[in-house]
Amino acid sequence: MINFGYTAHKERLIDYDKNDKRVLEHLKKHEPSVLTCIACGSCTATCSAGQFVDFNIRLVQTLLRRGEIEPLKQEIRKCMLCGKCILVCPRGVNMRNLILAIQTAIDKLK
Amino acid sequence: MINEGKKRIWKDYQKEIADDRYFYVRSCIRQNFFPASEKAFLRIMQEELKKDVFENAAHTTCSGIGYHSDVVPFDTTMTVIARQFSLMTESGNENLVTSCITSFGLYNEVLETWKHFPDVLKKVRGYLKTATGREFEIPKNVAHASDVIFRFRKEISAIGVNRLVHHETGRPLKVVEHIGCHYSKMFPSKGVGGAEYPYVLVGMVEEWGGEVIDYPERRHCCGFGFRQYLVRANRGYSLANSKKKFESMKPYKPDFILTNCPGCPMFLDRWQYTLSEMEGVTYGENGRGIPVLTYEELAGLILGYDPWDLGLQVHQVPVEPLLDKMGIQYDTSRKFLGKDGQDLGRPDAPSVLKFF
Amino acid sequence: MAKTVVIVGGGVAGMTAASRLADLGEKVLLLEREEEIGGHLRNWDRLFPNRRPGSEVLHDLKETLGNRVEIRCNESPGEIHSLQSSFIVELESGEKITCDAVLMATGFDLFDARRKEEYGYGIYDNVITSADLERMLRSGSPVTTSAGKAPSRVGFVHCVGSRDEKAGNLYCSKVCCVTGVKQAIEIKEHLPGSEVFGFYMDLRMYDRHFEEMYYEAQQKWEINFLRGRVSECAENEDQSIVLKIEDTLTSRPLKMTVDLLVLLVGFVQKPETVRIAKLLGISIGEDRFLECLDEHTRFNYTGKPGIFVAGTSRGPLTIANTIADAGEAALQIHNYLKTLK
Amino acid sequence: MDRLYDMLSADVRFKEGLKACLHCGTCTAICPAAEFYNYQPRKIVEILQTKNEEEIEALLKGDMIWYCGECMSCVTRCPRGNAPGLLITVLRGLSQDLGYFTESEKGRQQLAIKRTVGEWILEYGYCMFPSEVRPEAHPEQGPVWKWEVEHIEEVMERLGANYAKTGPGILRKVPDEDLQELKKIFDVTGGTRRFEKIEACSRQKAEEMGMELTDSLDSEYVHHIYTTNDPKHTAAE
Repeated sequence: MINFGYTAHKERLIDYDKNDKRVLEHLKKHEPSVLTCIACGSCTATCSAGQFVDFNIRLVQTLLRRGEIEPLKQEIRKCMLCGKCILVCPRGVNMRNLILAIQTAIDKLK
Repeated sequence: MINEGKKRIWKDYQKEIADDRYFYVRSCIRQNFFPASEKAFLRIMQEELKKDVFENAAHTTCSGIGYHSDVVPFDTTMTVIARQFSLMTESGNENLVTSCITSFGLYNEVLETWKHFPDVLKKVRGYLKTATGREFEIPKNVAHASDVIFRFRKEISAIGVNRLVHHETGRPLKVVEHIGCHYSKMFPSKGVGGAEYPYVLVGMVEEWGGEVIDYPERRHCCGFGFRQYLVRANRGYSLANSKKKFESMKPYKPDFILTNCPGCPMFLDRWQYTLSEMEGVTYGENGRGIPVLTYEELAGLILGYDPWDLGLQVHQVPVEPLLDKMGIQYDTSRKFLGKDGQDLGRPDAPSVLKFF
Repeated sequence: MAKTVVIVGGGVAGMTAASRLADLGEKVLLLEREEEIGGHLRNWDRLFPNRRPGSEVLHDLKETLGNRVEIRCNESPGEIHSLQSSFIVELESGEKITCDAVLMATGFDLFDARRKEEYGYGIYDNVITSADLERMLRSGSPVTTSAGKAPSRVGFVHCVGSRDEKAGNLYCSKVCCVTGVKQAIEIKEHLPGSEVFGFYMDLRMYDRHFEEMYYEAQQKWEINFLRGRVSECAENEDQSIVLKIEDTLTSRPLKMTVDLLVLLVGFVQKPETVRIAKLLGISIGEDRFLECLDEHTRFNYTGKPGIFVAGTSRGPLTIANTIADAGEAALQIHNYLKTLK
Repeated sequence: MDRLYDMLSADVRFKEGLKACLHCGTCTAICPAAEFYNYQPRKIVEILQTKNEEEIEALLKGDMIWYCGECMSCVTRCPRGNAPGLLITVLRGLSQDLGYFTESEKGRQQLAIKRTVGEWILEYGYCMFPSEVRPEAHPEQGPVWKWEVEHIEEVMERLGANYAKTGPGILRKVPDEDLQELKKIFDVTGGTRRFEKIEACSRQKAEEMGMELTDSLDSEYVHHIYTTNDPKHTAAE
């Protein structure tokens, strides 16, 4: 094999067909409010953890829905579970419970 | 796929292509990597079609690769292009035909800029005058060399001796066409067939008996990306884009890839070799690659030119499987000989990609 | 032959205005190009937001109209000549009708989706428009792919031909968002096992019950909305459609395969309306819709005495808005006619 | 100092390329660079639209503007007539003219391009020449290219070129008087000035980084910028 000094870059795109939607399916049953997010960003705006670290709690929703499980695992770790997001959500999404349920689902579906 | 729908779009994008008396400007990449294609273009135009094609020794690069890798400013590139126009004007010509797609795109971009910003044109006239004392006229017609071959595809077919069909089974050969991004993505009306379903190569393939395959990543760039190939650290980008195309076209089992851009055939050819050495993958039949042709090489094969006169020996992905399907005779022992039959040795065989 | 008012177009606006004018005792001639009155409503299965059958509304409109006005189908004006304070409408059949006022209720055309070449309508078998889907739903036959199979994944592309300078239409067509949500729900009603996606830039759920329907679509029907304009479609070997968007909420490109892709086509002005407008010397906006004298207070006036406008020939409107607009136009025409007496 | 936004706006390509973005993502959706770099053309337009000087300066000094491949696929699709690819050309130009390009890893690569393609244009009248595409620097060109270069005159003769000779034809020697005209165009139009700027800024940067930079392509600094590729640019393995 020849050393070319580089390799083909990895794709950054979301290949939806190949992604794992099992966690989402689990969540639809255990925290059905997951369905109603409109990506308004109210949660991110008020997020306690987001003030200190690079954390966008709105993205947790989005990654979950796209089946992007690896980045999702990284993101949920950053949540402080303070629950402020629940107070501001205009669509009644229980983000705090959602994050706990995601962790449970990931552990269960491993 | 509903072919009628494409035909309707093709009808909307008819462009004027001059009939004769072309001022020809060459391509840097093609002269380096596919020199015989330019040779074939002139042979087809002058000997077969009896057209006047003028070339001037004084013309240079349009500086396009320098411009698109951003080391050459726009003013400089516009003035270099103005100088090419000046040589055209000086030789009494008004129909410009470019061998290069980057050039073709740039000539169009520059002409559009001048149309919208007459002050810029005035400035460039001043630059050229100061630098060289030259003046110029704007060409009446700008075409890419593939437009010209497209225009005469029926004439070529009429005098051709080979067809794009399997010589034993009569099956139309399956062709993947790849259009250079700068052909019509910026100005859809400047390309035959527009930007989404360009017809320039499809028209040739259909006329010459083949069948075009429309695969999902057809419109995607080959990945040249100028600076993305020119600097080694970035080449993974270039490679990844071609790889994406190969993986998308592979299930359709194309007999070959047809291109109209200088860089694309080189990359689509070389990256197949690179991927074979790097990842052990090949995209053609039985450990071979998918042959990649320029439109002049293809026209030359249709006209019965010797494959080694067309420069098919300098492809890293061997084209012999295609020649065999078309029933074209070739002399393997002469593949790597010099002009007068001198022995030049032969290239090393790649370790994965089947070569000999 | 003398008539008080000639209404050009027998769709929702034309039918409504004709009824109201008849209520007010005016003598009306209603011209309809097609063989039947009803306009686009004839082709629509169910209506947003409550998903009642369109035929009910059409029936209501027709019943209100009764036979109080003269209706000519398969007929449209060739020439219209302005006199001192009246008009001569020359029909294509050659007949000449004198009237005191003309109401332009010419409606709209759906955007020709073939013009968004990158979506492949008319090229890829499984790319259809919202109107095609409506026809499928109206026929009562199951929703299928071109191969006759039930689609397991369906996508809806918002803003096709709207909010698009390349298509020559910078404006929003207003009703496609809600139509898309309605149709997405209908797909789920027909095919509960399917996955349904909407690709949008903004969901403009501006009217009463619209936002609630969007909520229902998400919560009850589990319809997925992805924020990103579809950039390109291509056909796979099995004739499914692979589409590319930017998932703008993650800022990453996204690729997805769907079995059926529905293009939510917007409103465009009819070329015929532009021709008549030029004939009458009434102004046309940059968006080619008819201009009115004042968008807030005098929206049925064209600026040319005796020539009025109602409905979607002056811009995208819902059915309910069209009916309100046409009613107002009838009243304004009635008031105008009084000034002539 | 002039505002950066005004300097960008002075370029006709900027006027052509920046209308009003509605963040629909049609550009990023099909952008080859967005797929293989941590990059979105939409972000470029978003930043420019803010006219925020600090953000524009960060853009000019950062890696982001160097990811684009200038394929212009974005131009075909934008529903608002923006041309992110064209804006990139203006940003890259200004980044070099202000000497900001050496602040980023990808920007520093401009020296390698100037010293190859840039200089070949003036030396040969072509953007490249076979003797410069050295097989050892371009293993991806494969054994056939290596064979070609080893027998360049014979192979070019076989293929019908007029290799390095006078008169018209393929890879002919471009006459000296024409090369001089090309050089004068570069002098008059700012091409030479850009080359000099790239050299001067790179020398300064090399000194800062404690690397050797001579006129040779084999200098430590050139080698460094030609081969360094931080994993932050791309998706994780």
